[in-house]
Amino acid sequence: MSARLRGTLLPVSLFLALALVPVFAKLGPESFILAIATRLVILALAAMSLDLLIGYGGLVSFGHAAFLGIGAYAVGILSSHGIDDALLQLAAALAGAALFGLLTGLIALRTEGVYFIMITLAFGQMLFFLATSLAAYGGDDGMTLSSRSQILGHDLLRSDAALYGLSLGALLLCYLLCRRLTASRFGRVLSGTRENRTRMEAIGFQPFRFQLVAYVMAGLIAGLAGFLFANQTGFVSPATMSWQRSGDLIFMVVLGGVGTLHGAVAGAAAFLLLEEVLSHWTEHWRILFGPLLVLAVLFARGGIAGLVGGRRG
Amino acid sequence: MSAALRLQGLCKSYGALKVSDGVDLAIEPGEFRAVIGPNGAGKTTLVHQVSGLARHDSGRILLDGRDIGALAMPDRVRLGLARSFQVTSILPGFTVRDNVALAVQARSGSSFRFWRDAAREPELNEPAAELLARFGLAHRAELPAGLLSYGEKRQLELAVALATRPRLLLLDEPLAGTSHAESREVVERLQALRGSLTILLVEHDMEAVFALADRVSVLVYGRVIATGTPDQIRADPEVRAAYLGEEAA
Amino acid sequence: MSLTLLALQALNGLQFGLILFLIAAGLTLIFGVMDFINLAHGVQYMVGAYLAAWFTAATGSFGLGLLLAMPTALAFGLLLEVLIFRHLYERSHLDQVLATFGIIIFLNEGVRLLWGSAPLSVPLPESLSGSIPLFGGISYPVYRLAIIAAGLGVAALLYGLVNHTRIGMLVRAGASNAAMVSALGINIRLLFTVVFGFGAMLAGFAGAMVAPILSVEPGMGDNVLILAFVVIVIGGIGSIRGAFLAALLVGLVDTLGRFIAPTLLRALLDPAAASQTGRALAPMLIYILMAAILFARPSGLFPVRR
Amino acid sequence: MTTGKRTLGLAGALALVAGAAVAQEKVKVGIILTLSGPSAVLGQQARNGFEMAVKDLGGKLGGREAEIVIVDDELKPDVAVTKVKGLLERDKVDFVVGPIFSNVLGAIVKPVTDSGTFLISPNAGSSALAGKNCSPFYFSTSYQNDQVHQISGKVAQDRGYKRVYLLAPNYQAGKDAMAGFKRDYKGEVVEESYVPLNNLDFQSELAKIASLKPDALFTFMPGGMGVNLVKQFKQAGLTIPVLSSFTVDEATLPAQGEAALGMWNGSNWAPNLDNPQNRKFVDAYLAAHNAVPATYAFQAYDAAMLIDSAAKAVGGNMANKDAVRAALRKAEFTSLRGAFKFSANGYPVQDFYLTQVGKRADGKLETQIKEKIFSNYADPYVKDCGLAK
Repeated sequence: MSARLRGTLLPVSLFLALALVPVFAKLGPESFILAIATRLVILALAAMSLDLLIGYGGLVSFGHAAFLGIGAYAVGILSSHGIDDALLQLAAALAGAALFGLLTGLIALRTEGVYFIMITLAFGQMLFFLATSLAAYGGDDGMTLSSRSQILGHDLLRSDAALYGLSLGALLLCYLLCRRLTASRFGRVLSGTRENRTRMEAIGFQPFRFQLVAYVMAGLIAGLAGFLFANQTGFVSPATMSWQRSGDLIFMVVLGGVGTLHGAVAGAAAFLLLEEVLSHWTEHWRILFGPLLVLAVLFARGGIAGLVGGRRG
Repeated sequence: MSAALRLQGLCKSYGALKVSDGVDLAIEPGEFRAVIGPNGAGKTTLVHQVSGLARHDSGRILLDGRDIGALAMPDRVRLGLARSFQVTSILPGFTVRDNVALAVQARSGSSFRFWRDAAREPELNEPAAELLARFGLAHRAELPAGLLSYGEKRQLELAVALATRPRLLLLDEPLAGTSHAESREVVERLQALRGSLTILLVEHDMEAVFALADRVSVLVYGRVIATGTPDQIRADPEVRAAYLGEEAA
Repeated sequence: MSLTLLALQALNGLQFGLILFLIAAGLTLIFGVMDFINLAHGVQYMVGAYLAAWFTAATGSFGLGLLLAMPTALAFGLLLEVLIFRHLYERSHLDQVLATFGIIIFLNEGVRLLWGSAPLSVPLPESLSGSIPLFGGISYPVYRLAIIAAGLGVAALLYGLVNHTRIGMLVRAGASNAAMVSALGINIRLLFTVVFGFGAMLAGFAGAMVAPILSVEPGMGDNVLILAFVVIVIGGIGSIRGAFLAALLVGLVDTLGRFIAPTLLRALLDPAAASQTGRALAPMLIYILMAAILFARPSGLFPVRR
Repeated sequence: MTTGKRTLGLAGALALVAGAAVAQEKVKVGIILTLSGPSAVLGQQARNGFEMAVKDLGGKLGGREAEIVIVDDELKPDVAVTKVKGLLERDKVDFVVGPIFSNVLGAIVKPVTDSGTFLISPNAGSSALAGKNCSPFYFSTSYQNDQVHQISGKVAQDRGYKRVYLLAPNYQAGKDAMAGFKRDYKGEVVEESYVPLNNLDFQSELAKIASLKPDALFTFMPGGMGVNLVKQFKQAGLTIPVLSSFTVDEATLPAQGEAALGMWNGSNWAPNLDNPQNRKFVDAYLAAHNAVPATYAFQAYDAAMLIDSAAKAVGGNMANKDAVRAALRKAEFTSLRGAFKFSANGYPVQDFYLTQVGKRADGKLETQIKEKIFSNYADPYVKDCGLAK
């Protein structure tokens, strides 16, 4: 099989499998299967946006869940004020994510490497503690949404299948967008900076601007994921943006294979399904889960995408 | 006539060590100038300061009469300055073509384009292909640059520097570490460039320096002690004492 | 009252900072010398606490428990190094993060299987329990003073080791340029193992020291790990001196900030709003501190590697 | 136990084909508790309590075979939502019992009650669910949170404490605790001190307490935080009375040790509550787990008994939701706390006690009832609840 074919095999089969989920869900406990699959797709979306940063920009953000939280809180806060319209909520989610990304990016991108990791963690934690202090919106306990977002006044998302469809559509759209983005002029500057920043400066690029735009874009996608996340759980709380969640997202990216985009989807799927299956099997599932991660690192270089083949050239 | 590059009283020190101690230098447009000097004379630091990778403490750097001392490296590059590095600096994961195409991109149009596949843009690929052909790398175009031989990497670095269409090219020991055959090839390329742009070459290889340079400046302990044609420099007793003498001994 | 209270809180901050330093010292060396991100450093702290609890229960003496916990924590650290970490030094930071995260998950669950979910109790040694009067009619627990003394002692010891011994010289050289050290023909593997074991033991020591005052429970290392990372990043990775100052800074800012922030805000806002804002602000303080320091000095206070 | 029970695909399809009759064969209960992380011990107590009840009932609920599916909410609200959907959709449970923490409760209450399944909380009891957000599908075998804190406030008031220092973690339940305390306490609050959630070191607050010299300390410090606070409180040499809720209980006493002796606690139950069923329960729990049960265990035990009584009343016909609800409302079972009935909002009307940490004959620590503070106390939020009596 040619490398190119192998490279497209994984993403195509991944998306095909995800597209078939609603069909199979009809055979079993439909809404439960859809709930798991929707959660998977949404976290995959967030992880993929993080891969844009890690895999292409070399920017390991340890505060990415903050964007997820912003998207979720946009839904929660607006809905608690009686604004249920999906478009308004989405607009608020994206605007909030963009603003937060711009402000924190301007500061965080002054640093590099592990210092970047930690400063993004710091911003994530600040937002986390801010959310816990929002007494009007449930503080630590968070708040339950009265209903899912309305689309043009219709409760279209009430059906689990519709929400899943919307989430999967968003994932596919963002995936294709990111594919284009990474191959574009912009994407090449971004990857070039990851490989050799000095070289890029020496041919006249100012990496900071490109990294900032990428950081904001990844934030926007994660904000979108947050919007969907709130609709899926019907609940918004600071836990959405805990540092553990940011960590989970990094692990999904690494597990799936850094710098492949679809790897993040595979990583999210592996991470969540493993957790689901193992935790169903034994209460002490973590005793197995931990070593599995270690083994994955030691023996599966390049993550799942690397195993299946077709690493980026 | 204004110089293409003029350095006035350039000073820089690392702690107590003065690496540039009032360097004055003027290079005419189209001139091929070499800077030689013993190890630790501050040659590479000089290139760093001119290119903007390192900041000078005092003095002025004038590119075509304009003071660029306060500008960051990318801004100086935009004004027509390009450089190579002593330790090869390329993008190892990118193909050879993309290394050059990216440099072409830096000079042609906006890079804030998010949609079109850059690998299929003729306006990037064609100039890149032309440069690769000039540097004998056409057959390597699809290879990841990290897999090139050492000499090829040095050629690639020259191609990348030229792809930004500079008016002033700074070369930091382009022959360092090359084999005899490789170094001859590089010298040939440089020979071909003579006159088409202003070049500042820092180099240890005397044979190459004297073959290529219009004029040679000698840097010792951060100071320019002599400037002249290769013949004048060869004959300068001070230079011989301070520098060539040691080398010959 | 306010001044004595302030002094007491400073003492608390100092004690908290010193505990953080014990953990951060190993972390910054491991990171600095080996360029290895060890998330599992926090569980070494937990393991130290559990070992101290276990040995104390078995021997009936905290002193003996501490004495036995030290070499066991060292041995455990070395075991992990040989079995797993050694295979990760050459790998990317992300691989290291994932693998060491796996170890955290495993060990947290492991201690839960062995000792149960309920927190364990370690009784204070009789000689160190109780408080002694300090100044202004306020007393301070003896054991806390013992922690401060132990922390300062270890800091002095480390300072001597790093600055005045051959191995310390190698460690410093390794932190600024690892390739050079191995080029000198030093057995870098052995150096790594020594540094690793030592770091693990320090973290274990910190865990054992806090066992009598804090609850010994699964996952106790996770939040501490984050704080330790904050410390080494503020201090500059690889710098013991930086870790020491940053640990004290974080300890003091966190403790005093919680105490002073509402009081200061009360001057600006009405009491209810001040207390509300103060509460929201207090847990953010160290993160604000870190962001501000990194903004001004992107490589921390004492950058080692250039 | 059937943790790993999977009734995916085929069974689900069968149930659809065969209609309700097949699904009624067993009584299915989904249990969602925090079983991992630092707070797992609370969930384990509840699980043990529930399992003991089912064992005492011969593995049956209401005479039907009991099928129990236990899941771990990991103390993450969004994880809990997915897990609870699994219980509802995949396992098609008739009852959900859980959770321990109120933030998890807030996340799962809507999916469970919206699906027409009964949710029985064995611990968490938020005021919103007692008042305007009450649901005909929600019952609690515990209490409304405020009530427990109110005990301490009442005691402080009755004992004539002039100055009290309040200490709680900085989150919603902590703020509720302080509000609950202040409901009956009219003296001076010298300081309302909030510490970050999962705070480890209380030295700073203890120093403040020492300098302010209040008459008493009221605190709400659940789990590991309570362990730290109690140990450090004693080490600091403080001797003022400590009134508390969820700070000294049988789940944390083993770790707190003698430092907790004499501390006060508000509760609806204690291991030494003197009635035959409770004596039997405590002895059996001790025998099985070598630990003294805490309220989590007792309330889960009662939850199982409640389900048993309802299942019995409807003859196992779980499909008739109204009948099940009516049966649950009646609460015709012998509670470990003695008399038991529900208020209109699904919360118990019960007695509350002041308890104190003391030593048992076997040397273990437990909370012991000292005084009854409230009799047949229904929480006041019921007036905001639209459900008819």
